[in-house]
Amino acid sequence: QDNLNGLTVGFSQIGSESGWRAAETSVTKQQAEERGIDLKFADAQQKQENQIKAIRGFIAQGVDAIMVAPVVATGWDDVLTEAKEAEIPVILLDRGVDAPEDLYLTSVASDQIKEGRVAGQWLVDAVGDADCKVVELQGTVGSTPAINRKQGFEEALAGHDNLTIARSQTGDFTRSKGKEVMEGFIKAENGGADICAVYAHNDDMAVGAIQAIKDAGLKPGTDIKVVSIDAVPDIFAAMVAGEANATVELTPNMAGPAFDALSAYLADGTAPEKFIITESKLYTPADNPQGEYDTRKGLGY
Amino acid sequence: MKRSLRPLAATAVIFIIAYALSVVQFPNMLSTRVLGNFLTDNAFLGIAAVGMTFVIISGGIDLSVGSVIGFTGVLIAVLINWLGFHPLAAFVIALGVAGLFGAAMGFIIHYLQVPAFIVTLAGMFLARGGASVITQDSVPIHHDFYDTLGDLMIRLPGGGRLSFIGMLMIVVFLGGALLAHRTKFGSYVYALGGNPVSASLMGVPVAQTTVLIYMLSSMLAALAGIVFSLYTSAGYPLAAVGVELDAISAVVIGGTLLTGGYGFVLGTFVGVMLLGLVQTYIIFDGTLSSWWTKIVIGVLLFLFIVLQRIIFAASAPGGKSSEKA
Amino acid sequence: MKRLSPGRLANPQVMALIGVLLINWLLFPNFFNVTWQDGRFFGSIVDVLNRGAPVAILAIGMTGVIATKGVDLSVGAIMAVCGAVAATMVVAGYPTPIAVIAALSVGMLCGLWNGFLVAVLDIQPIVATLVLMVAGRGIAQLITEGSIVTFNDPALIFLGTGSLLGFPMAAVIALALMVLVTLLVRKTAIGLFIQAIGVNRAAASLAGIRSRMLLMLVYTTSGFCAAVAGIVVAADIRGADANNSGLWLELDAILAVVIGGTSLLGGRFSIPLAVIGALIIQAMNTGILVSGFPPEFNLIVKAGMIILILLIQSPYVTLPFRRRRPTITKAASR
Amino acid sequence: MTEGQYVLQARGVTKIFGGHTALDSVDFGVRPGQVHALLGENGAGKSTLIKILTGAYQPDGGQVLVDGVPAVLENPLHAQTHGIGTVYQEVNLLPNRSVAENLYLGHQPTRFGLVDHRKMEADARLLLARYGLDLDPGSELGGHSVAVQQIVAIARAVALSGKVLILDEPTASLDRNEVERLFEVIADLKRDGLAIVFITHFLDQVFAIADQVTVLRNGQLVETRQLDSVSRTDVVRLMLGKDIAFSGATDVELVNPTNEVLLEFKGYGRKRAVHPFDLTIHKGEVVGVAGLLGSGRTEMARTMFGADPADQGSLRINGAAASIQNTTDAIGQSFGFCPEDRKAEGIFGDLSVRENIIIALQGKLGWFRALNRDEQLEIAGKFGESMDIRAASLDMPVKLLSGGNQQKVILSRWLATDPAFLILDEPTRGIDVGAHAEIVRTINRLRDDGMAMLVISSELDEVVAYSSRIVVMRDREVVAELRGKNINPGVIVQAIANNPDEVVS
Ligand SMILES: Nc1ncnc2c1ncn2[C@@H]1O[C@H](COP(=O)(O)OP(=O)(O)OP(=O)(O)O)[C@@H](O)[C@H]1O
Ligand SMILES: Nc1ncnc2c1ncn2[C@@H]1O[C@H](COP(=O)(O)OP(=O)(O)OP(=O)(O)O)[C@@H](O)[C@H]1O
Ligand SMILES: [Mg+2]
Ligand SMILES: [Mg+2]
Repeated sequence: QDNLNGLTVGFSQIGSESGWRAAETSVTKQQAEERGIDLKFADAQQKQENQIKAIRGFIAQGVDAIMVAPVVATGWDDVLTEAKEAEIPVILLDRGVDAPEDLYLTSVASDQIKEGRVAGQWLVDAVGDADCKVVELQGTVGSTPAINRKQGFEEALAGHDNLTIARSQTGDFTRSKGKEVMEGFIKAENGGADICAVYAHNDDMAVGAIQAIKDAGLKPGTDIKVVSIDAVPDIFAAMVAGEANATVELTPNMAGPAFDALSAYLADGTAPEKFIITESKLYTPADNPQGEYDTRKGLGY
Repeated sequence: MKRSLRPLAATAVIFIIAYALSVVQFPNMLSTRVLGNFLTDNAFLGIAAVGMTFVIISGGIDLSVGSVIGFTGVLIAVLINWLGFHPLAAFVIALGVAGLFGAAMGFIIHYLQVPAFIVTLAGMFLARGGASVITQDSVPIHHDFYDTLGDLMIRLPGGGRLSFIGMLMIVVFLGGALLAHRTKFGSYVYALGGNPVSASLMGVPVAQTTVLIYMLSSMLAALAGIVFSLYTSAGYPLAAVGVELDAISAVVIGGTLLTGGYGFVLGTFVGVMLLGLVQTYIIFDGTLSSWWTKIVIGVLLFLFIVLQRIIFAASAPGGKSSEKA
Repeated sequence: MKRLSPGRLANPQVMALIGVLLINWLLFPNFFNVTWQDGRFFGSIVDVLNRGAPVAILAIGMTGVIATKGVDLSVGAIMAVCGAVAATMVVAGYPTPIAVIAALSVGMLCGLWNGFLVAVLDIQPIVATLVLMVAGRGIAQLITEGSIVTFNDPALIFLGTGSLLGFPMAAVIALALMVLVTLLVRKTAIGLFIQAIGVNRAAASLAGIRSRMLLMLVYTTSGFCAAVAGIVVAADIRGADANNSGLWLELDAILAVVIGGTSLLGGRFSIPLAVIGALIIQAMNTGILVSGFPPEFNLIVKAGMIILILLIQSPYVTLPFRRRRPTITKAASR
Repeated sequence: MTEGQYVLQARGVTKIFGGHTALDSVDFGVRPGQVHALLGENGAGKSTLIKILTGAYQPDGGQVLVDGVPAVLENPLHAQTHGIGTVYQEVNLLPNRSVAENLYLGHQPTRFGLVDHRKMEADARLLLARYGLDLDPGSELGGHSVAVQQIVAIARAVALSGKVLILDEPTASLDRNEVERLFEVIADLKRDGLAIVFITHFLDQVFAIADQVTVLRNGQLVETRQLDSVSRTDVVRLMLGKDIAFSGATDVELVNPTNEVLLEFKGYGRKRAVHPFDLTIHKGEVVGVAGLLGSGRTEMARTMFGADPADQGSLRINGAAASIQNTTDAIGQSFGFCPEDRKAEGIFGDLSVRENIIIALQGKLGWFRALNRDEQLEIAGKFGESMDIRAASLDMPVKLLSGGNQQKVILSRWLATDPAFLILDEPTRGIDVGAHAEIVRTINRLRDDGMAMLVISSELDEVVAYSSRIVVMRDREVVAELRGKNINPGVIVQAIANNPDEVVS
C-alpha cells in the first residue's frame, strides 16, 4: 500500500453530531496517518451545501482523491461529474448516493436497513411467542438512517403479530431527547408496565432511555428490553451492568476499506466492488461487553 | 451619501485583503475555478441574503428563510416528480406559495404587533414542519429542463465555470440594489427602519410596505430554494438548516445595521463572498478539526465585526449621536 | 412590590398554560395522574416541570437581557461549554463542588464576554452573541474532543436527577433561581434600571444609571443561568454531550421570554412569567410526546401553538378575559 | 374677513384614550387664505386634534370634513392626497436618510420608474434656499441640528400642502431669524389661498400672523374668535380660565447675598465640541446661556455634566478640585441636567410617570437602596402636585403625556435629587404660557433657595428674566459674559452678533 504514501486526500465529513461520528473522524485520520496520506479534512456542519463546497474546494486544490460521507443521498450528480472531469476518484463513506455509479469509485457503507432488520430479528427471537409492545426512538426526522433503520426494523417484525410498535417518536439521535421521549412513553404506557421493549435508532438514545427506565423504578434489560444500533462504548458499559440487551455494530472504520480500494485502483486500475458493505454485527451481553468496551474506549467515541 | 458609502468600501477592502492573504498561502485560490465556485456555491445564500437585507434594513428579521428554502425544494420536487408539473410551473407555484407565506407573516407582524423575531420563528417551524409532512425522504428531481439549466454555464479559462445560478445571484443582487436605492419602495424600507412612527406620519404606507418586505424575503428565499434544488437536483426537508444565521451574518458583515435604517444590498454581496472565502480557506487548509472550524469561524466573525466598528466609528461623526442611544 | 390580585392570575400566560395542559389532558386522560415512587413524585405533569427546567433557567437570564433590548443567542453554546467543563473535571478527579464552581465561572466569563462586546464595544447584541453561539460549541467540543464525556459522580448526577421533597432537582433549582433573581431585581433598583436601559439607553445614562456595568451584569447573569442549565442537562444524562447539549435552546428561551410578555423592544419584564412561558413550551412538547402524534407533525403543532398563544396575547385581539384587564390594573394601582 | 367655505373641518370630534377624554366634541375649521392659531395649555388636546384632522388618529365620535364633505382619512398619506401637509409636534423625520429624501419621501421625482436622485437633490436645494438654508441635500438629516430638521419638516409639509398646511409648534426650536423667514413663507402661502393651522405657545407669534384663534381647554372647545377682536389678556384668560400675572422682566444682577462660589471651571473644554472656557458659578445664581442655534450651548452643558466629558481644564467644587468623567460623577456631585431633546434623551416612554420622576434619585441611591412603591408614590405625588403635572394616573406610561407635561416630569426628576447645581437646556421649549410662567417661577424659587443653575434658552426675554449673569456663545466659544443693570435682549443680540458671520447652521 505504499502507493498511497504522500498522496493528498480530501475528506468531507458531515459534522460532529454524535460520538460515533467523532469516532469515524478520528479513525479516518488514524488510517490516513498509517498510510502516510495527507488528509484534508473539512467539517460540513450537517449541511450538504458545505459538502459540495468542500468537494469543489478539493477539486480546485487538485487533491489526489476525495472521500465524502454524504449527509443526504440526492444532489451529488453535478459535483461528482466535476470531480470526474478533473479525474479525481471519489469514494463514498457511510451511505450511498442517488447518482450514476460511474461517478464514484466505490461506496463503503453499512446496510442501514439491514441494521434495523438485525435489531428487529434479535427482538423477535428474544420475545418468542409472548405479546410484546415495542416503543421506538427514532433518529432525526427525515434523516436517512432514521428512515432506513425504521424500515428494517418494521420488516423484521412483519408477520409477528405478537410484536407491535406501540409508540414511535423522534429522539433526535441525542441522549437527552432519548431520555425525555422515553419518560413520556413510560407515562403514556401505564407507568412503563405495558412496554416490553425499546428500540432506539442509536445507542445514545438508548443510554438516555435506560436512565428514564431506571428513574421510573423499572429495570432496563429485564423489565424493558433495550435494543439499539451503533455499538458505542457506553452501550457496552450498560450491557456490563445488565441494562442493555443488544446492539448492532456500525463500524467507524469506513476509511480503512476505502483506502484499500483506492490503493488497489491506483496500483493497477482494478475497479473495486461498487458497494463495499461493512458488517452489521449483533452484540449481546454474551459477547464479552467489557472487552468490547475496553477496545473501543480509545477510538474517540 | 458619499460618507455613508464608506463602510461598504471598507468591507470590500477587507475582502480583497483577506483574499490576497489567502492567495499568498494557497496560490490555487486565485483560479477561475475558485472564483466561479464562490458564485455558484453561494448563490442560494446570496439570493436569500438579499431578502434578508431588506428585512433587516426595515428593522425586522426573518428567521424562516432556511426553512422556506427547504420547503420550496420539497414542494418543487414533489410537483415535478410525483405530480408531473413542468419545472417552470412548479417554480411559479413555489414562488406564489412563498409569497403568501411571507405576506401572512408581514400581516401578523404589522397588524397584531407581534415581534418579527417570534413570527418568523413560528414561520420557521411551520415551513420546516410542512416540508417533513410532505415527505421525509430526499426526493431527486429528474427533468430535462433541470439538466438544461444545469448545463447553462460559461466555461472560464482555467477550468472555472460561471454557472446559471451564479449569474442569477448576480442579477438578483443588482435588482435588489436597484430596488433598495432607486425606488420608492426602497426608500420606504429605509424609512421604516429609521423610525416607523415618523415614517407613518410622513405618509409611508407602513402596513403595505411591511407585508411587501416579508413577501419579498420569502419569495427570494423561495428563489433561493429553487436555486438550491438546481444545485442539488433534489428536494430535501432538512436542506438549508440554519441558513438564516448565515444570511444574517452576511448582511451584518456587509455593513447593514441590525437596528435598521442603514445598509447596502451590495454590501451583503461582499458579506456573502467573505463567508465563502472563510469556508474555502478552511477547506484549503484542511487541518482544522470539526471544533476548530467552528471556533475559527466565530473568531473571524468577531474580527470582521470589530474591524467594521472601528471603521464605522472613524467614518461617521454624524451618526455618533444616534449610535449612542 | 406587586400586589397579588385576581387580575394577575387571570393573565394570558397563566391562561395559556392552563389551556395547553387541558388540551393535553383531553388527548391523554392520565396527564394529571401523579404517583409517589421511590421518594419522588412521578407523572407527566412532573415531567413538564422537570423537562421545562433547563429552558426556564435559561429564560430567567434571558429575560434581563431582552429587557435591555438585547438578546443572547449564545446560551445554548454556553450550556454545552459548561456541561463539558463540569464533566471533564469530575472525570479528571476534581471534587464535585470545584467542578461545579469552575463550570459556573466559565459560564459567567462567557456572559461577561458578551456583555463586554455589547456594552463596551457597542456591538449589536444579536451579532455579538452570535460569535459565541458559533465558537462556543466548538470550544465545548474541543473540551470533550467530540465525544460524550460520561461520568458517574453521584453528587453531580444528583443535580440533574435527584429530588428534593419529592420534586425533581432541576425544577427545584429553576424555582430557587427564579425566586432569587426575581427578588434581586425587584427588591433592589436593578429591575427598574434594566427597564430604563431597555426603554432609552441615552436617557438612562443622563439620569446617572451605570448602563455599561448593568449591561455586563445582565449578560453575565445570562451566562450564569446558561451554566446552571448546562450542568443540569449534563447531570441529567450523566454525560456532557457537547454536540447536542442546548442545541437550539436559545430559541426556546427567547420564545419563553416573549410568551412571558417581555417585549423584544426592551422595557417591562417579568421573570416568573418567562418561567411560565418555558412551562407552556414544555407542556406542548410533553403533550406531543404522550399523545402519540407522528413526529413529523411536531414542528407544525408547535408553530400552531405559538401563533395561537401570540394571538391571545396580542393587544389587538380582544378576547373575553382580556377586556377586564385595564380596569383591574388601574384599580390596583390607585 | 373672508367667509369662504371650510376646507378642513372637525365637527363634534371626540377622542378617548383609555378612560381619558382628550377631545370632547370639538368643532374646528379652517378657511382658505387664513391663518388659524390653535391655542391651549399643555395637554389641552391640540396635537390630538391635529392628528385626527390628518388621519393619524381616528375619531371616537364626530366627523372630519374635507371641502365640506365628510371624509374618512385613513392615514397621513391619505390626508396628503387631499392636499393636507403637516408638521407634527416633535420633529418626525428620518434621521437616517438624506435631507432631500426627507423632503420628498413618497413623492420622489422619478425617471424611467426609478428615483432620480440628482433631480431630487437639485429640487431640494432650491426648496431649502427659500428658507435661507444652504446645505448639502445629500447629507444625512440626523447630522443636522434640531433647528435644521425642523425647517426641513416645515419645508416638506409646505411642499405637500395643496390646500391646508398644519404646523404643530413649528417654532419651538427656531431662532428669531428663522421664525421671521418662516412667517414670510406663511404669508406667501396665505396669499396663495392656503388654509393654515398654526399651533404655538408664543403669543407674540400668534398676534403676528394669525387671523383667527381657537382655544382649547381640557379637551373642550372654549371659543373661536377673530384675532382683531381679542386682546392678549383675553387669550390667556381663555386658555387658563383665569387671570395670571406675568412676571415682569427684572434687571440682571447678582441676587445672592452670600456670594459663595460653588463651581469654578478653568480652561474647561472638549476637543471638537466646546472651546476651553472659564466660568465661575455661585450658589443661588442662575447663569443664562444665550447664543444662536448650533453655537455649542448644548455641548457646553453636556461637557459640564460629564455626558461628553471634558478633556482639558480643571474644575473646583466648593474650592476643592474635582473631576467629572461621566454622568455618575456629576450626579455624585449633586449636578442635575434636563436635556434639550426630551424624546431622545429625557423621557423613558414606556415607564410610568412615577418611575420617570424617581429614577435619577434612585440612580443616586444606587442599586441596593431601592425606594419602595409607597416612597416612590409619595415623591412622585409631591412633584406631580407642585409642578402641576396633568396625568390621569402616576402609573400611566409617560409617553402618553403631552409634551409640556413630559418636560415637567423631567424637571421633577432632577428636583427630586435635591441638586446643588442644575443645568436646564431649553426648559421651556414647547410649554404653554401657564406652565412657562410656572417654570420661570420655579427657577426663581430654586435660585432663592440657594441652588445654582445654568439655563440655556433661546427665549431672550426669559433669559433676562431669571438670570443673574448671561454667558453668550458663538461658534462653540464663550464670547461674552454679560452682567449689570441694563441687560436686555437687545444687548444680548448685539453680543451674539458682534461678529459679521452669523449664518445659521
Ligand atoms: N396616545 C395617547 N394615549 C393616551 N393619552 C394620550 C395619547 N395622546 C395624547 N394623550 C393625552 O391626551 C391629552 C391631550 O394631549 P395633546 O398631545 O393633544 O396635548 P397638546 O395640547 O398638544 O399639549 P402640548 O402643548 O403639551 O403639546 C393629554 O392629556 C395626553 O396625555
Ligand atoms: N447643520 C449642522 N451640521 C453639522 N453640525 C452642526 C450643524 N448645526 C450645528 N452643528 C454643530 O452641532 C454642535 C452642537 O450644537 P448645539 O446643539 O450644542 O448648539 P446649541 O447652541 O445648544 O443649539 P440648540 O439651540 O439647537 O440646542 C455645534 O458645535 C454645531 O457646530
Ligand atoms: Mg402638542
Ligand atoms: Mg442645544
